[in-house]
Amino acid sequence: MQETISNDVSVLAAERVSKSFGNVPVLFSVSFDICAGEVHALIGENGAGKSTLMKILSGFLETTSGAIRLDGQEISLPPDGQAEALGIVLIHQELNLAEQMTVAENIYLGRELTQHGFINSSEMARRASAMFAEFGLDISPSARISDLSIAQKQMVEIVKAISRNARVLIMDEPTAVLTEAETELFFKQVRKLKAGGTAIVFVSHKLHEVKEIADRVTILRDGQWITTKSVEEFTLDSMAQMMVGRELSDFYPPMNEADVDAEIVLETRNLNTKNLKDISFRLRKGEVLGFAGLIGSGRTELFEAICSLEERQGGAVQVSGKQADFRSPAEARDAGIVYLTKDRKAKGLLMEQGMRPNMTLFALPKFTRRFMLDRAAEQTALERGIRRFDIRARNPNCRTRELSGGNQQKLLLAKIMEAEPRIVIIDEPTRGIDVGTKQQIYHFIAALAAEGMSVVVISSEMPEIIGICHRVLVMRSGRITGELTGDAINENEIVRFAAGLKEERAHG
Amino acid sequence: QEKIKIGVSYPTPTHAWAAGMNWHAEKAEERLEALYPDVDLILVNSPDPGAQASALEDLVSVHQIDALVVLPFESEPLTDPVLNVKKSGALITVVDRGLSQPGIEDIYVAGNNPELGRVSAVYMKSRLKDGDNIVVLRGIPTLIDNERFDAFMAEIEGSGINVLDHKHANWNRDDGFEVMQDFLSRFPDIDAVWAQDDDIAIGVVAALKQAGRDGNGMFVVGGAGMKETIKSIMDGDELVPVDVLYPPAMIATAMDVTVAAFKSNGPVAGRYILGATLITPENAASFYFPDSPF
Amino acid sequence: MADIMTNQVTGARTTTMDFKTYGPAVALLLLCVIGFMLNPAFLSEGNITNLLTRSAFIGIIAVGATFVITAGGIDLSVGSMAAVIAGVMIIVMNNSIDTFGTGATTVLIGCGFSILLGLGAGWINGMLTTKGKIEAFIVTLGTMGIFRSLVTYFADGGTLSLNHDVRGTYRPVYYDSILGLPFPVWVFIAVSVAGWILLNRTTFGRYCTAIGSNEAVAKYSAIKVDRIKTWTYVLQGLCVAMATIIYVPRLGSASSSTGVLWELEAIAAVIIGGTVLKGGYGRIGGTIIGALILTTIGNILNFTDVISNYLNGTMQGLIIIVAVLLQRSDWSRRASPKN
Amino acid sequence: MADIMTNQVTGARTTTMDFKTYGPAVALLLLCVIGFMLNPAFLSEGNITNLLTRSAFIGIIAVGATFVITAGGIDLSVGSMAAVIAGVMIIVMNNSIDTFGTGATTVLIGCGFSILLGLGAGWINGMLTTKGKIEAFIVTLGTMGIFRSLVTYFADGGTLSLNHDVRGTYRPVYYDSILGLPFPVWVFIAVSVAGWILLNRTTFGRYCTAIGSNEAVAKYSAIKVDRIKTWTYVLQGLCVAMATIIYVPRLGSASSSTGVLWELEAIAAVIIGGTVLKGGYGRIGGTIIGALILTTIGNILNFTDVISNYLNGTMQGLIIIVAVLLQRSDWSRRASPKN
Ligand SMILES: Nc1ncnc2c1ncn2[C@@H]1O[C@H](COP(=O)(O)OP(=O)(O)OP(=O)(O)O)[C@@H](O)[C@H]1O
Ligand SMILES: Nc1ncnc2c1ncn2[C@@H]1O[C@H](COP(=O)(O)OP(=O)(O)OP(=O)(O)O)[C@@H](O)[C@H]1O
Ligand SMILES: [Mg+2]
Ligand SMILES: [Mg+2]
Repeated sequence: MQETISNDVSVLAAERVSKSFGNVPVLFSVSFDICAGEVHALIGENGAGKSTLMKILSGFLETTSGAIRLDGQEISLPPDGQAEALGIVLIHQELNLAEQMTVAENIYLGRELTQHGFINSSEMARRASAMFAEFGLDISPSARISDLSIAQKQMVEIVKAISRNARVLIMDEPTAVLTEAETELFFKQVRKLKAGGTAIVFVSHKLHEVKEIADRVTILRDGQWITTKSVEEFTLDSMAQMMVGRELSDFYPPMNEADVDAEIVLETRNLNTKNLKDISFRLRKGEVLGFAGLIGSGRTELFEAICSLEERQGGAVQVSGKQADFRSPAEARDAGIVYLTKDRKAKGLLMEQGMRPNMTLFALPKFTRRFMLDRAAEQTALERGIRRFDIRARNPNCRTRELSGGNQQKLLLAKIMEAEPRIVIIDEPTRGIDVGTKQQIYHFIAALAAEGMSVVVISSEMPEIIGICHRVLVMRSGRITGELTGDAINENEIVRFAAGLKEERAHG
Repeated sequence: QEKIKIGVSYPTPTHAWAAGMNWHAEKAEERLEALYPDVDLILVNSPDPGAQASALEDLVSVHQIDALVVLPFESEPLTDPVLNVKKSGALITVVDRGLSQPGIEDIYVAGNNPELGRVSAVYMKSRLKDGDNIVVLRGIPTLIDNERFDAFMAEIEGSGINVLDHKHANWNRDDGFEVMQDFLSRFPDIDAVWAQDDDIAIGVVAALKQAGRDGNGMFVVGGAGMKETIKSIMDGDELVPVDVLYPPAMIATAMDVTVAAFKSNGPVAGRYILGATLITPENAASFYFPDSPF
Repeated sequence: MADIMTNQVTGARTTTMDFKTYGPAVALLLLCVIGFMLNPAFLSEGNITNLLTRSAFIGIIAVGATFVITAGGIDLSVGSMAAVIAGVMIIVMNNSIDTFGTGATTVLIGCGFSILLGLGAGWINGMLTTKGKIEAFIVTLGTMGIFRSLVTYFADGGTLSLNHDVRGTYRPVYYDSILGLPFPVWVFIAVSVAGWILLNRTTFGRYCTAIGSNEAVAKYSAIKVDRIKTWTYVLQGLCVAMATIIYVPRLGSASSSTGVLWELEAIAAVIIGGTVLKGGYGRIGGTIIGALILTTIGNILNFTDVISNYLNGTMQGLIIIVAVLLQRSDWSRRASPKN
Repeated sequence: MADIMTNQVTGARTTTMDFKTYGPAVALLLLCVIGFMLNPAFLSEGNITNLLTRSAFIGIIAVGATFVITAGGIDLSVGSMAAVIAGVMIIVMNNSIDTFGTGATTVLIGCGFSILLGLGAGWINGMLTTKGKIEAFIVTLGTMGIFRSLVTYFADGGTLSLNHDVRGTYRPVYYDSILGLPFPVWVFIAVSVAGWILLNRTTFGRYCTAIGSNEAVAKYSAIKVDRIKTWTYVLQGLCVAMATIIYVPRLGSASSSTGVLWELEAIAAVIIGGTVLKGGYGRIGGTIIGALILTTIGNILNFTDVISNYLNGTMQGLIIIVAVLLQRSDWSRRASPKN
């Protein structure tokens, strides 16, 4: 059945690998191999076991049974990233950077360049600079990680991994937080590596990316190997279908017409912050408003400023016609406006806590009765959230860190929705979420809007923006540069506004 | 006109006895400066031996003192720093704790630690008989504590009085209370307590009263001469019938003598050892200073 | 299948948690056995009562410290705070006698002052930490010095003593028993129960844990981080005030040596009890056992003369380390990565 | 576009960093001005020399503490460690006299022992923390008690004194000057420079920062986390040993009160200097200024009798808090999320 494995060319291979966490099996006799000079994509639903398999292949996890072969030789990989010495590098699904250290320090962490026993900082900075330049990125090697946006951090991770000149480069959802422009830059490098003979594993939920970059595709479902085929043998639909195990029709929900006369629920006038200049826009009741833009265009900052998560430097915000100068995120929440962060690990969830405390944390005042926490109500909320967002945890008592990335994202979404907001701002709503669940979330958003809730979608996935938004605002360099409505929303226009090739006075 | 500058250095008061000393030092400063306008007394206190060594350096380098009155935190570590002060030409008066090297000080004023232990033991022997049991609560582990304790044990030796155990109560009321509580739980038969210090004694008395074991001729001997203790001796308290003097006012004596070295026409250099008097209801009144914090 | 799995996992989880939970209790039990073997009087009713009463001070303070530490802070000033509160209480009561006599009114005024001072001192620590954005370690190291020197100043370096008659009125608060348990023990129990409920059953406790686990997540979860953190210090102040209220009638005095090192004892009790110093996980029950362990060590050392007096500190240090080693299990591995 | 953004970020950063960097220096300068105004003799050569020499002890220890703290640990045992090392050194030297006389050999043997003991004590702290997986706070609180009681035991509760003749040989190490600077100051300078290089220019320093910043990331970068952490404690032990080597000839003795509270002073120096207590950011230069600030405060308070002696602690506390307030900038906000 494993006809695709041909041991003579594969660099790294897993043979009948099984893995259990405690008594919970998550991989069942999976085989997988990577050849030099190819991109092998691994896809599957959230919790299918992709990240687990990637960690096994790079030595971060041990197998329960089965073998790992490097160049055909059975090997037991050393733990904690020491497999790097064997030429195997993993980009983790979650960021792994030391926040207080600089970009260059992070890139060279663990293998600093030295000269006479001393660290050669200038050389490392120079090389890092050169790599960023080659990438077409503008990130200063001396910038501190904590000052970067999450997309920039992801690019640092990528550059860090690529700089290690690995034979096998395993990338777990590297593009989840990237915009298409960055993804393109990234793919350029991937093709270059591929041409140089590097074996590359690519995990992504963005199937069009898989279609674009991969040579072979393996599909996992519920920890089981489903198939491995050349990418030509798949269409986007067939990939999705095989992953989810059912047909995916109506990927995007039918869009009900936006009511242009609906009341304005949120309005900003000449809002300024450190990086934003004169932002004015309006959000109507029942509207799904998209925000597009490149890395660092300021979309996140805008809404964090509105919700008092970031400092504001003037300008006015009105919610339902009333002045709304929230002094704390709690005030914003109580006024019915909530913001869902895209940085789930650092800002979204308490990784060491269970699902229940996370689920109710944002709306906790709702769960008190006579000054006590109402644990029964919390439990109900958890069960509701699990049902509503299809959160799949094999063990409901597990800590959040043990959930798969996509399921964490769903938990985050459920957490925010517990506050029953009137206006919800979702930053990268489907970051790391599989196509099946994506579809559910899109329908969910549409349903919210139909019920009269207003939704702001900040997304770097163009199809998503185009598929579910009534109206799209494009940001660039801290300003709104364009507005697109209805049928005028298309990829071309968005890109032109985002890249600065076109600009109009936004009137929101 | 050039003033006569006298530095006075002693440990930061952390217990009542030292506070009493501080009070007497401040009173003496007031009195002497009023009496002699050309005398400037500079009082500094330090929380540990290192800090006191530093303070001595500062007295020389900044204040350029003509004389030093010093109650050393500990003898050994301060011997050299005091020697350095002496080398600057200042007159040296050492109080209470002698330096480890003889001949540095011009004047020495001190209480008598071994004598305190001995006098306490003599009193114990006068009240107890062969086979009676006592417990001992000691101070902070230091030379002073050792001197008092060793002299006490030497005097008790051969009397037939059993010292059941001795623990450090650190010249502290709380520790005295807790150690005594534990002694009381541990030993069903205790006839008397040597608490060595009036602060410890207060804790011991509280523990005895709590356990209801303050009768049957039980008594506690403290030491130093705290005003409350002396008051209760005057009032005829059975539980704390006597006290052994170790006067905090010795610092004032030392300051007087030091000033006298500049002002008097008689010779003042020499050793002034104050006795470890047994304070009893009869003589208590003459050791009672109601205004002192101690 | 998933069902069975889940149960199995829950089982596994429970065992590790249990060891964690019972670790300190096992250590305490062991200590008691040792104590009994050294001297059977260790388990006498009188000694057990003494032990519990003594633990009350540190225990009550440590309950407050559990909140501060769970929320990722630290308070080094509690010992000095207790001293200065005790000092001011005594001064206030002594000065109230002329107006209010030596009865309960005066004592109540003293207690009221104590509570106010505790809240105020805690509030200052909290505001300096949150609004002043200074690290808690430095803030409370500073206030520790300040409080300590203030009580020395008030006492003129010596001892502040409560008027004899007021002490008579106040005395029962330390020395009297209700249903066989001394009053301080009841207060300890009450504070512990209240602390447990507050930490485990209210939003405040949940927020403390969240802030200690990840301040940014807490902020994005609409938690008023600064306010909650300040409250933990205020709560700590309140606990110190309560401990002081039952401390003062014991000897009726306060001096600059009152409460020295209580901060380290309180923090040690909290950590021995299983609370994580970096925050994010707190256990009131553990804290209480931790406080009992510390007092028991001291008590046992007074019960034997096998060990040189000078080596008491060595025994204490060893026992603390071993007690924590006993319950280390794989927790620290789990807790060590900061994210 | 991205260009503008990045530059803005970098620009903003530099200003904050500068304030951060110069904050402690500004505080020190202010203190010196105050000292001079109180008494011009403050700036006399004699006083400056005294001040620098005194800072050397705490300064050298604090350089070690900078590594421990940068790597996310803490060491509360340094003061007691200094005491016990001093004690053993003295015992060893006194016992060597019979064989080696009172000359330099004996002193060198003493110093060698000091270094060995420092390394050993540090190694124990490190192993208990990393292999024993006990929180550093508890480990070093335990060893603090152990070391302190050991020195009391060795000294039989009293003071251990160095033989008079050996002291004569050893004395210059504290009291002599080279090129106008006392020997301890030279040692301080050497340790500081070595520490600066180690922290900022070697992989060891880089790894300390990485571990303190995020242990999981460090581990995944194939850094031997436990080993590096252990080394920070060993380094701390070495620094304590060196401080002790220049401390012993000063007073020629050791007792149970040697080095009391040095741990808090060292940690305070480190944090006043701008190192982050939670780890991940360390500054040797700042630490040195922090040590100077602390000594200067004590020095200034010895210079004036305007303030009641009892209030010294209050002044110290206030000055420490204000010094840190001066440099708080927005750093703590940035550093606080543990991410
Ligand atoms: N450390 C762990 N302990 C226990 N269970 C774990 C652990 N890590 C992962 N799991 C479980 O293993 C299963 C597979 O997780 P994995 O992260 O491999 O999924 P994934 O395919 O990467 O999903 P996603 O697309 O959401 O990232 C999940 O059910 C997850 O809860
Ligand atoms: N706290 C901060 N300090 C300094 N600069 C910041 C801070 N937060 C954000 N920035 C910078 O401000 C710019 C705007 O970032 P923002 O996250 O709002 O953009 P975005 O449109 O959401 O894009 P992205 O997809 O990168 O998140 C970025 O360049 C970012 O580096
Ligand atoms: Mg994954
Ligand atoms: Mg952003």
